[in-house]
Amino acid sequence: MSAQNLTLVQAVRDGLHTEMQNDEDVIVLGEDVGKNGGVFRATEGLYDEFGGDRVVDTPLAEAGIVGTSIGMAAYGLRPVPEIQFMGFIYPAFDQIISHAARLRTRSRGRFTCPMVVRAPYGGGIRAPEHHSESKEAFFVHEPGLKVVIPSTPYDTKGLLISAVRDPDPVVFLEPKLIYRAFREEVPDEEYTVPLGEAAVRREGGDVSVFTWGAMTRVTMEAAENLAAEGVDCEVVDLRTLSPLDRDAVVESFRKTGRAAVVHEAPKTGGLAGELTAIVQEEALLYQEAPVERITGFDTPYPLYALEDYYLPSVARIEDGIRNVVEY
Amino acid sequence: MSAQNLTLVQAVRDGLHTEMQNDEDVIVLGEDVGKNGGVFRATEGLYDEFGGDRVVDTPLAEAGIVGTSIGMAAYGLRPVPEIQFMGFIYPAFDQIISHAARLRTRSRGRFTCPMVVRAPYGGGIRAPEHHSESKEAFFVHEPGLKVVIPSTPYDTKGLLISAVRDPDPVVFLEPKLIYRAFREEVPDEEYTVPLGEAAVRREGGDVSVFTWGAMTRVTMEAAENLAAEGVDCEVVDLRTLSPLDRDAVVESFRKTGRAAVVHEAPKTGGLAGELTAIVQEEALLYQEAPVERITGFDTPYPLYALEDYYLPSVARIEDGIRNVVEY
Amino acid sequence: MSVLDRGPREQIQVLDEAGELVGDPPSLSDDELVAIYREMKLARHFDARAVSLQRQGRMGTYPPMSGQEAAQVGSAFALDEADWLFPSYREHAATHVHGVPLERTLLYWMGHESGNRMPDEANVFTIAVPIATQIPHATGAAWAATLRGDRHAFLCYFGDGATSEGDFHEGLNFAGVFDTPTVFFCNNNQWAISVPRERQTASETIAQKAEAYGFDGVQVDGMDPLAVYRVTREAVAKARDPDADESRPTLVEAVQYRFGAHTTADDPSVYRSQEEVEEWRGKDPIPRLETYLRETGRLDDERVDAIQASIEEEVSAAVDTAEGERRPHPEEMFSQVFADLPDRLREQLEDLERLRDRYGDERFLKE
Amino acid sequence: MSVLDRGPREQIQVLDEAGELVGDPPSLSDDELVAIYREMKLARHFDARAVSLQRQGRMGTYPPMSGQEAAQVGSAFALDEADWLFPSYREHAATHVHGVPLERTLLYWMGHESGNRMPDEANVFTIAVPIATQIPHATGAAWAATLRGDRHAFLCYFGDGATSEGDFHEGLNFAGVFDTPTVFFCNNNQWAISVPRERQTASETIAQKAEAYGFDGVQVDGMDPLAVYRVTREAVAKARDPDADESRPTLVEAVQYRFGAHTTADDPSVYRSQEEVEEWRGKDPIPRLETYLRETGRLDDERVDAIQASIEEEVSAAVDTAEGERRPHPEEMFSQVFADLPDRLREQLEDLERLRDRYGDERFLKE
Ligand SMILES: Cc1ncc(C[n+]2csc(CCOP(=O)(O)OP(=O)(O)O)c2C)c(N)n1
Ligand SMILES: Cc1ncc(C[n+]2csc(CCOP(=O)(O)OP(=O)(O)O)c2C)c(N)n1
Ligand SMILES: [Mg+2]
Ligand SMILES: [Mg+2]
Repeated sequence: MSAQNLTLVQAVRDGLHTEMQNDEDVIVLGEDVGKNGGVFRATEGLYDEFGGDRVVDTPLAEAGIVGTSIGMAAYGLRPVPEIQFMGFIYPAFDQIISHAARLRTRSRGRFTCPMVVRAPYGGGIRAPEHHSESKEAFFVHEPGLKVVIPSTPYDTKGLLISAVRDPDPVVFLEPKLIYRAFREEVPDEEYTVPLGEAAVRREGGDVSVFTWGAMTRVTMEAAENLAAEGVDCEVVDLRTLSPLDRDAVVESFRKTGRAAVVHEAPKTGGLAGELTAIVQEEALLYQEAPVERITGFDTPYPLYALEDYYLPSVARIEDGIRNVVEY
Repeated sequence: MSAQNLTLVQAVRDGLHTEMQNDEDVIVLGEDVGKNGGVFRATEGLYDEFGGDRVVDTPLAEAGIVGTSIGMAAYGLRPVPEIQFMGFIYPAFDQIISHAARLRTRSRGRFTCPMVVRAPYGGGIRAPEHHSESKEAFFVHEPGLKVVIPSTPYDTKGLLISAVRDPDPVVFLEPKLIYRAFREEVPDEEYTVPLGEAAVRREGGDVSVFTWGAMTRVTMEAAENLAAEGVDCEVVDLRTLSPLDRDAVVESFRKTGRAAVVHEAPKTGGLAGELTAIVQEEALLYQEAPVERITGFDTPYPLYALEDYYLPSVARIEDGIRNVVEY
Repeated sequence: MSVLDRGPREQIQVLDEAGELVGDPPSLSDDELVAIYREMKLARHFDARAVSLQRQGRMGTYPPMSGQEAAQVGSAFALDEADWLFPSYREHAATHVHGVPLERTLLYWMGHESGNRMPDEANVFTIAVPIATQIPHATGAAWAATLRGDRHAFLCYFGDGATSEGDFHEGLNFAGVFDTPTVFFCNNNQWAISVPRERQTASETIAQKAEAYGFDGVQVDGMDPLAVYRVTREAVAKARDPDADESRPTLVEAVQYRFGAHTTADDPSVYRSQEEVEEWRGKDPIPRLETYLRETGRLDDERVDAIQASIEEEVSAAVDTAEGERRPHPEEMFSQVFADLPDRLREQLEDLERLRDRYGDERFLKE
Repeated sequence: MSVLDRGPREQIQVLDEAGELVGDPPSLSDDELVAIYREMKLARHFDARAVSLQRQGRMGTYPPMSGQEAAQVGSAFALDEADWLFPSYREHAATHVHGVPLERTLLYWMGHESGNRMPDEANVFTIAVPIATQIPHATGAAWAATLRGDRHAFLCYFGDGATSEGDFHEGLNFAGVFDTPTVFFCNNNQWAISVPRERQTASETIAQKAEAYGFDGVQVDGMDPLAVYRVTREAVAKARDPDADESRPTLVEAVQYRFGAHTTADDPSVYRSQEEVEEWRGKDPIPRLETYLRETGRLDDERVDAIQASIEEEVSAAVDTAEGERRPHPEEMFSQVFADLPDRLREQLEDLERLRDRYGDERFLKE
């Protein structure tokens, strides 16, 4: 097996490339995905290789992009629409929530929606307003959607291929903060990482820390710092947020009896609440401390001069985990 | 003080009427709210009394309705747009989430958005698809919005008047299942019920049941049935979902040590998770059983032949509460 | 000259209100003409039965279509079997022409999940209630067909109110840019619930909105089945196989009137006058075509009676079939959410089944 | 005849590319003409400084505007002080003309919350980055003004790409229906990032999209400041005080070109040719107006130099002011979410303050 050292965004491109080669029903479309190769270069070279019919620069209209993708998917193609930033997904919200998510149910299986809506999400890149959203909870609350957030190049390719092959609509959110943060060996061949399975990034016995996407690295850094203090964290990267890998969450929590959740999204109504509900539903008798929610604040994401305060930082994560351990 | 025996939908109308008389900046707009008086008659007679400039039938375009309302609010009016059913609010989602919720922050207070987006929500009325949504969690997760759901005629008028006078945008969701289910004395005069305060509908020592909107009545019925079995429920109607009355939740839970949450929305990502997180953050040491989530299923809301199975019914609520008490 | 070359402010007519020929009739055989007549009569009768089922509490809210039969039947007739039809919630007659049995339509409005399962052999998309949202779907499916090399036309229906939604704009703009074989068919019935056409948009016609998307817009008398057929047929042909200088999509505005209420939950007397209704009743498409067919010797009393009898029988049979359907099993709520049932859904279903067993089904059902 | 009566496919020009008068000049005093010239020069210089600040890491992503000065300055000059301006993210010159100091614009792109606080005395709406979303806001504010009896015009900017969004459609349709005093000003700079105008929509012009909304659409040479001024001035006058047969709103399409990158994060050489850029550079609005003003004796070398010097000074001062601003206090994240700080936000802020105290600010800041 040959492999390349790829960044996360290159792994996105590689995953798309692999599936476009495998299956000519796979169509990539969106704003600037064609000639320009995407504003983050996630579709670089695809236009030259597969042509303008399969790598399509669309008009600037998110509902139109997702809405026509739904029609394509119903007809039998496998569209992979890109929304340029997650902050611009809301104009397409109705099409995603009311249509993509419900087409199979509504038509009793006559029409289906094998579509992957890709969008870079999250903060920390000194971008203008609305370029730093992380509202994965919106999509997790909607039945009929799957929600995936990778945190490594290897997983990115494997999860993306799984998502493209999945018979149902997937919202695939890419942590743009770490698009180019590091490289990893990514096989040239096709391979899949199954949807719905979490990965334990660090084993530990004192406290379970659940996280995903760009927060995984920050959390790992905090975990290493805490190890030096004698606190042994288990870091669980959820990878798929819907369906959630409840077994992995519960298993880890049963072992440690303590948990923290780290996410960028605002605290109230964020997925830390869902995870808390799960662990106490399944393992209340093991619980030794409240689940600590280490999250974005309940404020709009600030302009970038303040974003370092907004995002859970290593210091904030350490402090939160200490609270759990010392409870 | 004179009073009238009003249904909940009449109380909506009465609240709007009161504020339109009080403040000529209050404008009601939406699909069919004018001549027709609204598809549920929530704006009946207002067009005749206040004229077509203040009670406006708009084109069929939710983003346009909310988007122009934001412009009106920024200019100094107090628009009260109606979305005909909550299931049709998603085309306006971007305007609500990205603009109404952020105008004050974005402009550093130069422009504000004193607007009330009204929408009937929830199931149980044998309506076609998309007429039975309850996705309050979407709006609770967005900083900058307030979210209100009344459950009685008296509260409806008082909360609506508070919402209209509030300097910030409020999503006001009306439980259409109980629009005409019962009547209550509602003062003719203006009065307010403050936003952000829960109401204890039934005191009890064994278990706290948190709910809101149309589920309040079903929950009360279950509570009475359980009382006969010797289970003493405390039923807390949250009334405002954002900001949540955390003190009331925690206080009740400290007393009972057990809790259930009843809501119509799908379980995963619903507000029961948030409430669970709150009680265990604040009162883990009091907790004697997992918080039971008695909710809609993680499926699209079905066509009406199946809706009775979808909605938390008295039997399901009783069963859930028994689980908590017998844990 | 193609009728699509007319200006969007010129209304195309073949039969006038008295059923006299005033334009070029489309080429249709006698049988086809009678079949159009029969479908319109069927629609009218079905509609009356459905409204009465709702009144009797045997069906939920229902959106009637009487007055709109010519637009629905004339346009759907213009499709070949392999073409696709994207309905709104009111196209009961159009979907029937294109292969959807009446009992499915009834079941849908009776709240049965199975009512929205279109038969495999009918190229009819599933109904979605949110207004205008099917428009980008039709554009996307049509686009997919051209990418696949399939040569079908996609006929997409929506109302006058729907033209105000962003999805209308985005769907038509994409169609223009990607030159998709879509016929956008606006059933302009003058009202969007209580909002009249003039308050929906300030443009003089809806057809002229095509100007914004760089393709043809045409206005047709939507209560003239032959004019509707002709216009749609040309638009469909152009969608499949345009001349070099033509673009595939077309916006058709069919001017018509809904005689009845918006839905059975609506009382139109609150917002419109009886005179207005009467005026439009004078344009009723059914007597119009009947007169023409009688005068040209294609119909007589006997055939009309036979048609009426067969229609009543067909509708009754559909009502019986629909009412004979049992309440769906709660499992149907769960079974089609994903291709495979995820664990959490399986558990939720099991929980529900356990409760139904323990407490009895009746504790879960109202009424 | 009003220039607004021209067909939407006819482009209005006053100065040709050589700066020769080819149309009726608007009535502007010498001082006003020179002021327009100065604002365009200022914009060009500001733009270059901003791009270089970004390159030096002293500012975040920035959207340059060079090439678009005539459209921005000419149109904003057509407003009275009491009129309102709704910018997109690229209207640095237009907002400056209408009263926003340069340092605010710099601070905004430096990521400071305070950069989006428009001065109280400037009737300029806050910038929102999501495309086209300001259009319904402008319609709504204009509508509110007429309800209040205020007679202001509302000038709303957006790009060619923005016309594809549903919000464009809904905002213009509402304006037509409610006859709001809004001037919709499309800065058609030929590109939406990498998507060319022809792939954005199949309509021949953007101006003709007004046809869909029942009001005037007009196309103007957007690199001709005098033509832009004239057209906007007439549209503004009509918005405030239309004749009986006129409707208030207007869609103006200003045809122009962005000389530089979409933003400092963009590399336009990937999607467009240098020849194309050169061709449009030939239409550069600044030499065009300068030639005219010199030839008509309103400008000479000395005044040009003096203007240049004063511009450089003004921009430098703005840069100094902006860079002198301290990193905002984290409290600013919380203080404007609601009129009153709710408990949970107060607690979150207190938590953050506690952590900053305990661990030191530097542990929260990257770089
Ligand atoms: C997005 C959305 N908003 C509102 C509604 C509620 N609604 C149902 S039908 C209707 C009017 C539709 O008018 P039109 O498009 O003219 O079609 P018609 O009913 O006249 O056939 C409205 C407002 C809806 N179904 N979807
Ligand atoms: C809703 C939304 N989608 C996508 C973007 C990302 N984006 C920023 S600018 C731009 C292109 C805008 O083109 P145009 O409207 O022509 O304006 P211009 O930048 O040329 O001035 C895009 C796609 C956005 N800001 N908002
Ligand atoms: Mg209609
Ligand atoms: Mg542009």
